[in-house]
Amino acid sequence: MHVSTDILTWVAVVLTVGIFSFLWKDNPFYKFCEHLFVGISLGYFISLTWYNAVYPDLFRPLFVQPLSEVSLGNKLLFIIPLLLGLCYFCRFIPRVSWLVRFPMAFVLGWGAGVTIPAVLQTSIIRQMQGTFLTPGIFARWDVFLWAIISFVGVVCSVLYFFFSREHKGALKVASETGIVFLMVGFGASFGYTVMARMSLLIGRFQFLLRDWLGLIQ
Amino acid sequence: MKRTIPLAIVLTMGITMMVQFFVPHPVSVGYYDLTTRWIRIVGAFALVLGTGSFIMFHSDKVRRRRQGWYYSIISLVALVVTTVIGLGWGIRPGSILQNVIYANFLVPLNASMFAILAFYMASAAYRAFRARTKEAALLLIAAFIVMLGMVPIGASIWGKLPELAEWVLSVPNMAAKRAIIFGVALGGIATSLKVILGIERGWLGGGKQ
Amino acid sequence: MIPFLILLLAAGQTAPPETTAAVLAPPAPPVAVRAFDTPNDAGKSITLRWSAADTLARTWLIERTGPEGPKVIATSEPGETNYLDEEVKDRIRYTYRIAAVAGGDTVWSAPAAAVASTPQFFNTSRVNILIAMVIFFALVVYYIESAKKGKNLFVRRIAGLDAVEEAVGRATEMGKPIVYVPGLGSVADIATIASLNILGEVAKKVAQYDSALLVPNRDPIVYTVAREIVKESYTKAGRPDAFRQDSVFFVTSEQFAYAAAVDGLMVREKPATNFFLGMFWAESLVLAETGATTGAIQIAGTDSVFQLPFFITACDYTLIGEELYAASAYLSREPLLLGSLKGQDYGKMVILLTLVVGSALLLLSKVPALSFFSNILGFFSTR
Amino acid sequence: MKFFDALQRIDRRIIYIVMGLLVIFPLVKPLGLGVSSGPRARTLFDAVDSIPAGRTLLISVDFDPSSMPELYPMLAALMRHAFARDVKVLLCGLWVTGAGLADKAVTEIPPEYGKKYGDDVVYLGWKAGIDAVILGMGENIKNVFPTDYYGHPLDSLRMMNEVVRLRDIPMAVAISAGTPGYTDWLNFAQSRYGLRLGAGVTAVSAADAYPYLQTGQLTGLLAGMKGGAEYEVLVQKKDYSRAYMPAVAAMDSQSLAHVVIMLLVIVGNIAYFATRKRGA
Repeated sequence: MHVSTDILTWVAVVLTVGIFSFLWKDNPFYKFCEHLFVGISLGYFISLTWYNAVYPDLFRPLFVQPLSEVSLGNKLLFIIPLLLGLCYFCRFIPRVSWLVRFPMAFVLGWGAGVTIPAVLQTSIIRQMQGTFLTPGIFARWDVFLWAIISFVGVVCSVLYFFFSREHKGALKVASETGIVFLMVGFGASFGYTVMARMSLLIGRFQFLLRDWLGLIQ
Repeated sequence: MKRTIPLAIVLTMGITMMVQFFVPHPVSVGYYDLTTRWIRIVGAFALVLGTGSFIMFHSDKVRRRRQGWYYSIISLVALVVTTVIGLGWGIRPGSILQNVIYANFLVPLNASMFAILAFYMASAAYRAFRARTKEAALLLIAAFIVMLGMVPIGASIWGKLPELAEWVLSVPNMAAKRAIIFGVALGGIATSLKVILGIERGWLGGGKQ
Repeated sequence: MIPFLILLLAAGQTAPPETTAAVLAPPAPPVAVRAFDTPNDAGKSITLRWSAADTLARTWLIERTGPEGPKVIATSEPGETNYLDEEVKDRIRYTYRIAAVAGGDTVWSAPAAAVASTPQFFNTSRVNILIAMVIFFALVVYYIESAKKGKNLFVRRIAGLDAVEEAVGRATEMGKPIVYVPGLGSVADIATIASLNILGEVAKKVAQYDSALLVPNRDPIVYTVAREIVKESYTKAGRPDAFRQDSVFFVTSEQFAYAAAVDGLMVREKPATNFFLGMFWAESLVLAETGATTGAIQIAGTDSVFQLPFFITACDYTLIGEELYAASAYLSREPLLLGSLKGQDYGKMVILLTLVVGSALLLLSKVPALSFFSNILGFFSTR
Repeated sequence: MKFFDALQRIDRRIIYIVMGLLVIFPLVKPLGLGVSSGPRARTLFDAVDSIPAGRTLLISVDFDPSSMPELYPMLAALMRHAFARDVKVLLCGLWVTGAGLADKAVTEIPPEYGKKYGDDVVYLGWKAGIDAVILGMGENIKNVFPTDYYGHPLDSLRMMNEVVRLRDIPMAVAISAGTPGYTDWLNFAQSRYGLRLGAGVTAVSAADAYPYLQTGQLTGLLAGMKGGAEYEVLVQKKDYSRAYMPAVAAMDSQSLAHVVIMLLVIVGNIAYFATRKRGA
């Protein structure tokens, strides 16, 4: 066992222990880590946003690059997002705070327009294509059985989300079958996620035991 | 003016972006690239809203000496220091921001929060994972199968367990996920359509009509 | 005999014969060489297709003849029988030919018919999406219109929603606040929009009962909207003076820093009720477990399938997937929301019907006489 | 029946401590429960094993420190496998936050096999733009990365004389925690340049990768810590490495943790039903 002498490792250890201490109870040490986390994360985000979006996409072409590289027309095109972005500042000026709606409208409208066909393509049409029963299922008994079960599962689970009728009679049977599938699906997700999170916890312990305490290799 | 122009912007952007999807012509591709870049820029400015609110919230707490106000100082100092380091020395690999702030502050904080989840899973498993109903029992059984099938110990209990776990994941689980996706997708499309047509106006803040 | 054959073959080709050292038979040139404008694209692209005539060829050479004269543009492996030339200009005619290469032999095919590349105005491979879009839009608009005309639209009871009123009342009795987390998504996410609608209803009840409300936010725009909505709800409930500026606030954009802060908030404020409605990722259980330890009633809802199991286990009531969307219609009884919910419901029925009928026909395509039904699947492929 | 009441109200901190100790214990003292490797890991292993000595394996480090426990063991095991067979390793990355991890691997692993930087291993670093980077590497790696991560011009690195573009590389493995990641390598490198591609992914995203295995677009897949452990075992079995196997050690903890969670559920349920029956 040889304890690390690297100051940065110690910082990481202190922060790790600070967060874990919340499991015991809320305490000043955790509050310190929590507030530090909040501040650093926002600062990190601001830096990334500046260097990954604002500077290369707006500031550099608009103010830094000479006209020989970016034509006047193109420069003028950058004025639009600049103005829209500046509208966000109006939120802090009560008289013109409604100007905030302009950039929001732009972002929302764009998002909605892009979403509709994209979702239809990936989540509806392509998923439907994958759900159809095809003659290929006759190849083997197990393939056939699983395909039928999957198909029934999809149909019944969709019926569970049918809100326009009271679930009575046949619809009740179908939606109850649907719930069975949904619950098995959630159980599977749970089991799967337990595995992933455990891996992360183990990773933290490996850090503490190896990088800090030097207890393992 | 305060409502009509935003609604007009939403309508124009929504419709042009939908049309764009079906048109492979270079003009349409160029329009997509241009607007995507604008969105990135405008989206970046939105951080102003958050940062403004953040500074006001915490400085207000400090000024009025609210409970735990000294912690707010930590948040504010952390924000200023990180931003200065980030903007001043850049974000490239090897920079102070990446090598010190990211690797030794953000990563352990983040990973520890993530790892705490494992403990919460344990307590949730003990406290709330009850086979109260037959649905809950099903959830439990499926979770057990997958949890055991995923680790070596499962295979040593029963050789077929990994296979069974994979079956649960690929047959009933897949069916349930698909059903949810259909519903969620239709909901998303309907909402987007309502936003474009100006029927959904919650985002304007204040009054649905 | 063999050299003679080679000479004969080579004579038929336009390439210079390089057959002097050949001992083995030279490869046959590729056949059925076709060049055509790549469909459904932005132009500047020509697709080549050919078939191998024998198995001798080791590589293919591709030659393009344009205004600058002939030029070998690519070498490709023998298994490949198509090539995408993306170095052409639009509206200029090019001819192509392809050679089979083996040993020292290079044998050229006859040139393919001249072709020019153009951009297209409509992507025909996306017709299916357009059709689906039209059907679904029609359904949604139809039901919204009939809702506007005052038609009574039924929505089945959703377990958990009745608990909302009770939860708000409980907070008042206990004199404790309500924490409302509108998810971690952006304002473009439907779960967030649904959550903001529900927030409006909850805030109205909170204003009526005179309880306290805390809304921590992760997205700056969601924060702005949430603030307006809560303010509006207080006004609608006739208590505009009771709205506190700092009850809706922004925390940070970082996922786990946000979770850490909300955890702290719940432990310190000991809320009577927690709402977790909207988009959630891995932090769902961090929030729900911490909330549970403080003894709050918890109502959760999300459309994120990976987080639902955690909410289902750790919370008292959970809105599953679409139930979250339905909830905002159910609570507000707003005709517009109800109408659109109907539209979605019948959209799902269209999908189910298509799946059942389509599957039946596809299975029938096993019968040789009905094999044309197998084309159905092709209709659902998109690019 | 007081026992069950007490059991029902057990302090959650006791659960946390039990859980924590049981996860730590096997890390310090491995139980040796054994890891058997599945077909997906073996496919990848065989593919890497068939790269001729002297050729190059490309590894794309597309993850950041937060998924390090799951993915870093894969990177280490792959590099050990390559070096043991005298295959050269070229590293690059699509994640800016992954640079430190690749750097760590390049400093720590090659010396174990007496391999030298520049001759047997090169780390190109990170460049902005995803498709542009991959497509550019397809044409000429030097155009995208004029220098490596450490600032050496590529011409000065002997290994880079033989590796000019993606076509000179027989196989690549993308270790990715999300997007950008192996899907970008599939879309831009695999389909265009016919690059043979294997992938390493986090456990949560493994299911998304299965379809690509079925279609043969991916040659082998390592999923999560278990995938890393399977690969470590394969590498050790052929005697390519005797290094500490972090993922294998972690699998003991993982097994134990899963068992603990299940026991907690069972005990919790017994207590619940015992107290309920009495109440009814």
